[in-house]
Amino acid sequence: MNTKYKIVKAEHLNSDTFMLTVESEIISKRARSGQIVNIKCGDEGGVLLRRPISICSVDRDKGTFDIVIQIRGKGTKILSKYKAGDEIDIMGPLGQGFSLYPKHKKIIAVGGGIGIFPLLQLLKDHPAENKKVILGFRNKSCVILEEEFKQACNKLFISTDDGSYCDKGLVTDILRKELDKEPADMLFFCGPLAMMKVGVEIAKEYNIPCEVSMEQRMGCGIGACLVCVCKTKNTDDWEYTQVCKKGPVFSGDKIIFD
Amino acid sequence: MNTKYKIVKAEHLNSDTFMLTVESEIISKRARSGQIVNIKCGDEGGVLLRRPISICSVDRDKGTFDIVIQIRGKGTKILSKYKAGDEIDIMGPLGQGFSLYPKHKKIIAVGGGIGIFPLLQLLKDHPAENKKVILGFRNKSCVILEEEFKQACNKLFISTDDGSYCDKGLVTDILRKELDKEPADMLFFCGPLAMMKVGVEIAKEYNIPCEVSMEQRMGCGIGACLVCVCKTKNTDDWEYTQVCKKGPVFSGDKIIFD
Amino acid sequence: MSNNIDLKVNIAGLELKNPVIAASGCFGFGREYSRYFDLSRLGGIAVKGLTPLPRKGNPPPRIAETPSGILNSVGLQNPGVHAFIEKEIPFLRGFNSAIIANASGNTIEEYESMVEILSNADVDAIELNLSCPNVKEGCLSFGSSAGGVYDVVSRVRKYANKPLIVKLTPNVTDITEIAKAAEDAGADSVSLINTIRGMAIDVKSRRPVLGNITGGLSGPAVKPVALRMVYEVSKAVKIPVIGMGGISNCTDAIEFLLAGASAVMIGTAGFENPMAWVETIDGIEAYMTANSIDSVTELIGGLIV
Amino acid sequence: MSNNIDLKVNIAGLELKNPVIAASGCFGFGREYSRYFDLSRLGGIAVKGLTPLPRKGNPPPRIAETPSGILNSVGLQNPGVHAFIEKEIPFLRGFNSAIIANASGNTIEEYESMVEILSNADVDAIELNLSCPNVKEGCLSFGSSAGGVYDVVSRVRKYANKPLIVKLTPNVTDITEIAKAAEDAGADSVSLINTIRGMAIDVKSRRPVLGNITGGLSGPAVKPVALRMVYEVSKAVKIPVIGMGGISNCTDAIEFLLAGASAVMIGTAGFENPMAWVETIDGIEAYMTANSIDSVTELIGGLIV
Ligand SMILES: Cc1cc2nc3c(=O)[nH]c(=O)nc-3n(C[C@H](O)[C@H](O)[C@H](O)COP(=O)(O)OP(=O)(O)OC[C@H]3O[C@@H](n4cnc5c(N)ncnc54)[C@H](O)[C@@H]3O)c2cc1C
Ligand SMILES: Cc1cc2nc3c(=O)[nH]c(=O)nc-3n(C[C@H](O)[C@H](O)[C@H](O)COP(=O)(O)OP(=O)(O)OC[C@H]3O[C@@H](n4cnc5c(N)ncnc54)[C@H](O)[C@@H]3O)c2cc1C
Ligand SMILES: Cc1cc2nc3c(=O)[nH]c(=O)nc-3n(C[C@H](O)[C@H](O)[C@H](O)COP(=O)(O)O)c2cc1C
Ligand SMILES: Cc1cc2nc3c(=O)[nH]c(=O)nc-3n(C[C@H](O)[C@H](O)[C@H](O)COP(=O)(O)O)c2cc1C
Ligand code: FES
Ligand code: FES
Repeated sequence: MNTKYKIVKAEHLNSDTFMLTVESEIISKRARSGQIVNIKCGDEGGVLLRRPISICSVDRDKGTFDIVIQIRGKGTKILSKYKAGDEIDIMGPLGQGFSLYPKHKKIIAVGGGIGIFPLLQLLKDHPAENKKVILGFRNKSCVILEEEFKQACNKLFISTDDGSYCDKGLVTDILRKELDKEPADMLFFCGPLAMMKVGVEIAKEYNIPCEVSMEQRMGCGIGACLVCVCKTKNTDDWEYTQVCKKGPVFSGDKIIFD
Repeated sequence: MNTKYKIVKAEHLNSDTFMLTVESEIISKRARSGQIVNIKCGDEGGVLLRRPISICSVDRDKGTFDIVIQIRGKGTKILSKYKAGDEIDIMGPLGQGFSLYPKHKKIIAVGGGIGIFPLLQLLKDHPAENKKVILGFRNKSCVILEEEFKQACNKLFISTDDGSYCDKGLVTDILRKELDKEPADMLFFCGPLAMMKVGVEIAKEYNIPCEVSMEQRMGCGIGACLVCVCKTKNTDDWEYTQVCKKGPVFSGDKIIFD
Repeated sequence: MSNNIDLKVNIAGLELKNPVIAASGCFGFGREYSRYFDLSRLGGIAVKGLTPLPRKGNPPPRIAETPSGILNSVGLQNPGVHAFIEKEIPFLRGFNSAIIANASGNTIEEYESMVEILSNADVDAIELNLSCPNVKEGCLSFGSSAGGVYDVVSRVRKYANKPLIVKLTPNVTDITEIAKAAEDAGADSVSLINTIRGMAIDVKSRRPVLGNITGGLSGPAVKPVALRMVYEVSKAVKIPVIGMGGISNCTDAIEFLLAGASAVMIGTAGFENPMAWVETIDGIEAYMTANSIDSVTELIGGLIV
Repeated sequence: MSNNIDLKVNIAGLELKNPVIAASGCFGFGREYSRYFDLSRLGGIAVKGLTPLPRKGNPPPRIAETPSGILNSVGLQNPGVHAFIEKEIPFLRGFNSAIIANASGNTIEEYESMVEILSNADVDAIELNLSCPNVKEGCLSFGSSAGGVYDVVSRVRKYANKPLIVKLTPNVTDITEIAKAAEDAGADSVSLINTIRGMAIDVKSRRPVLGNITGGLSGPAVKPVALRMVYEVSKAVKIPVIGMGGISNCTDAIEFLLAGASAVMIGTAGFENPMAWVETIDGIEAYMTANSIDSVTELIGGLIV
């Protein structure tokens, strides 16, 4: 199976975040929002594992998709050196994406940090009439993709940890305020575990279904090695479930945050 | 200590051999013919060790030196990707070079394969009046640096294993013929072990001093780890001697070829 | 490629169409990789480690990357041997590739029962895992002494009606002693190495990276150690040896065959390259063609020393 | 950097100005690296392994590169302890860095005599090498059993008038047992790990790459194994532990300190980067500054589990 694709654009969004646009008829056709791709970094310094990255945006006509990557360690550092024209080795799309139910007329997507990326295509694809999105960033210089999100939703809220841009404070506080103003049919969360945990609690409180996108270090990326698990409920017990295959998107009430 | 230098030229000489011209005031000033440099390849695929490469030619005015590298395995493959303008990490010059005695009026240098490279600067630097060089290549397509060698000596002999260019046969046979015609004061050998062994025997037979340049896999490249040894004679016994520090050039009668 | 090239190997009566087997724990029950290539290409498939009852496994994170290697601490998460027999064997039998059931237990009795159950199931061989470093009971504690291995293997032997492969741990002073104990107790083959116990620390949080603190090292980093052990064990025992540990490509696989392995398993390499198994098989065939070797068995133990 | 930062560590009475030591066998007697940096920067220098008489060592090739690691089979080539005392100590004393004499022998008597000789020589500590995998007699055969280690260490103990560090092999089932035997027998400190036995094969020639067939694996590849062993041993013994195995930079070094090492040694990394030792020292200092840590001793064993 071919896993080699061409990068048609490589662009830095800020000092430590960059976007790659990759040409792939097959991935862009199949990709559902919330799904991931698993990228080979090259084996500089003996880096073996692929890195899981969310599909941020898809252009199904052009047959391309965008991923946005924040430099964290060795692997993402290597990926940041890719240039337009380079070949990149990508497995995907993998895993389960967000649920797009027509009955959900009003949705709110909440994202923080690198968790904002998969929400862009979610907003583009979701059939809801009213789409709000709440994005949290560390500070002003971290704010990216603002225009793209604005275009993809009805209302965009931004908060920064230090208040250096827009609101100061937690995305979940903004969510609460919005829900107090106007109910929603579905909530989506993607970001730090602590944020998603509070998010799921709020959803429960307001009795709204929700989905969360989980993160976990991965091995195979396709469900075969059982290293990428998170704790989930089953009928009368709990189990460890593969984030790569059964997730990364899970129903909020499935996850055991402990 | 700084070990980073700039590549000013990178050129392919044939399908698997390339030349790098490196800018370094300090190395080009200090380098003696026969000495080596130890080059970091980068750690793609977990390649740790530097690779020892002979100094092929030095331009002391410009402050640059040339190395010629044949692609053999992982390390040399990585090195082959370097381009002009890139930075390269080089330790050197290291080891002992060839002896340049004014009393040696007539010299013959014999090289085979990658062993021809250090002979170029030897011929340029040697004060002898009469310099002959005998180079062996696998076949016609392997013949490189012919013009450069021609300029640096009085007489150039080339042989190929298959006779596809110039003479067919062994460089040591040509050496024997030349010595039968005209004596020499000093012989230099660099190439496959088998060739150098025969070379040293011939030198003994004709009672001419000689030097050989040895090869061995290296660790530190500076004499500290004792991995790069070859067998040498000492007063009434033998010992293992570091090729990187006490060599690569040794007096022919010091080496035990067994 | 040429039809004259014979890739078949025989492991104590178990005939494999080629010497390349998917290593246990890295290949699930084959389903996921069946989208990437035809599983019938493989000599065999060693399935995820099975236990009598389902096991939850260890808390995440379960993987850490290390230079040219990975640490894992999965801890034998599996649906239990009965679910395997019901749901996975029928799927795997859809392919023409040997099924090797990898079996673990907490006690000798559990090992006995596993071998009995699997002897009555439609699998081609049983690989007794006496070497998982990620579980507290059983396994490694039996596997790290010659006496322990002898006890377990001699006790389960009578229940086994198919080739019994004993998987050895490298975390021992002298692996040849352990291999000999397995042979003496009636093992038909030994497979090695399982992972080497290791650890990773995150200096930012000052915590271990793995939820289980320690894990098992695999991947190219361990290859030199695995190769040495396969070489030593092949000389020490008469039963066939299955080699693994860091094999990523055909060159690596051929090194293990030359060192004395009758077949090889590949695990970690598949994470980076899902075609690693197939490319290794093709590569061995190409090497044989280039070197005029008719049967892969000529390579086994062919090291010139 | 700030003067408030204290890098000093104490290994059983041996005070080191910082916890970074050059590992034995990778640093010769310091001469070669003295052209690259001021040897006084180092906490200590463990010199090339010494024996009573000069040793020729093993036939070449003595090194093979493996993924993120190297195999070596030098086999203790050295000029003998007397030549070391005469020619090398005066040179090394020109620097302000602890001298650690690494000592081996073929028999217990040779170990005794080495310790006696070195106790009368101007060195700061003795590192008893019970772990060289590349020699036929002595060393590893003593070092791979708790009984063997106990015997040698208790016999040499009475001759040692300076800190006695026992260097352990990782090629054992349970390194904590070996460490405890060393402690019980009177060792002042243990250092670990020496190399892991391994092998490399050249598929073109179908021969082992090393002249000695097998060798010892070192470098980043072994780091996870070394770190795990240092963690386990630090918990098992009360004497200070010196950690090594694959340390290439300050992050690696800090991991070993957190795991419980009181000091670290660096060997293989210097081959790629002759400034590895100095950069590691500077990096530890920078990490301490960034994390407001005044004394490096606060890091030792600071892992949060
Ligand atoms: C489902 C999923 C979707 C993701 N989507 C994106 C995305 O769209 N954009 C993006 O920039 N990043 C995304 N990530 C995170 C990304 O995979 C990690 O940042 C990356 O693997 C780190 O690799 P590294 O080599 O740079 O870091 P490493 O050197 O491996 O580690 C650096 C730090 O990153 C953290 N880390 C390492 N691996 C993972 C991992 N698999 N998951 C989470 N944290 C990790 C560790 O805590 C470590 O401290 C996603 C992760 C998952 C699991
Ligand atoms: C003193 C000296 C001077 C040298 N000068 C030159 C030169 O000017 N130009 C040039 O192209 N090459 C030169 N070499 C050889 C060069 O160092 C090796 O070809 C190179 O190290 C191979 O690295 P690799 O990663 O490509 O191969 P690897 O993947 O490491 O191995 C490929 C093959 O190369 C051989 N090899 C590996 N390391 C060495 C080594 N250190 N010495 C010899 N053979 C080795 C092995 O037999 C192996 O089969 C010199 C070597 C020495 C010791
Ligand atoms: C994620 C993971 C899970 C594993 N699970 C098992 C297992 O269940 N049973 C077993 O015998 N070995 C297991 N192993 C060990 C492998 O089968 C193999 O022995 C080891 O990884 C070395 O081979 P490799 O380097 O090719 O991966 C596992 C290895 C990994 C990486
Ligand atoms: C070339 C070489 C020679 C070595 N010689 C010795 C030695 O003489 N005595 C000893 O105790 N250890 C010796 N060692 C082991 C190292 O001191 C160290 O324990 C091991 O290499 C792990 O550390 P590293 O990964 O930082 O190299 C040697 C290692 C190498 C690579
Ligand atoms: S990464 Fe292998 S199962 Fe998810
Ligand atoms: S390479 Fe270390 S002594 Fe020569």
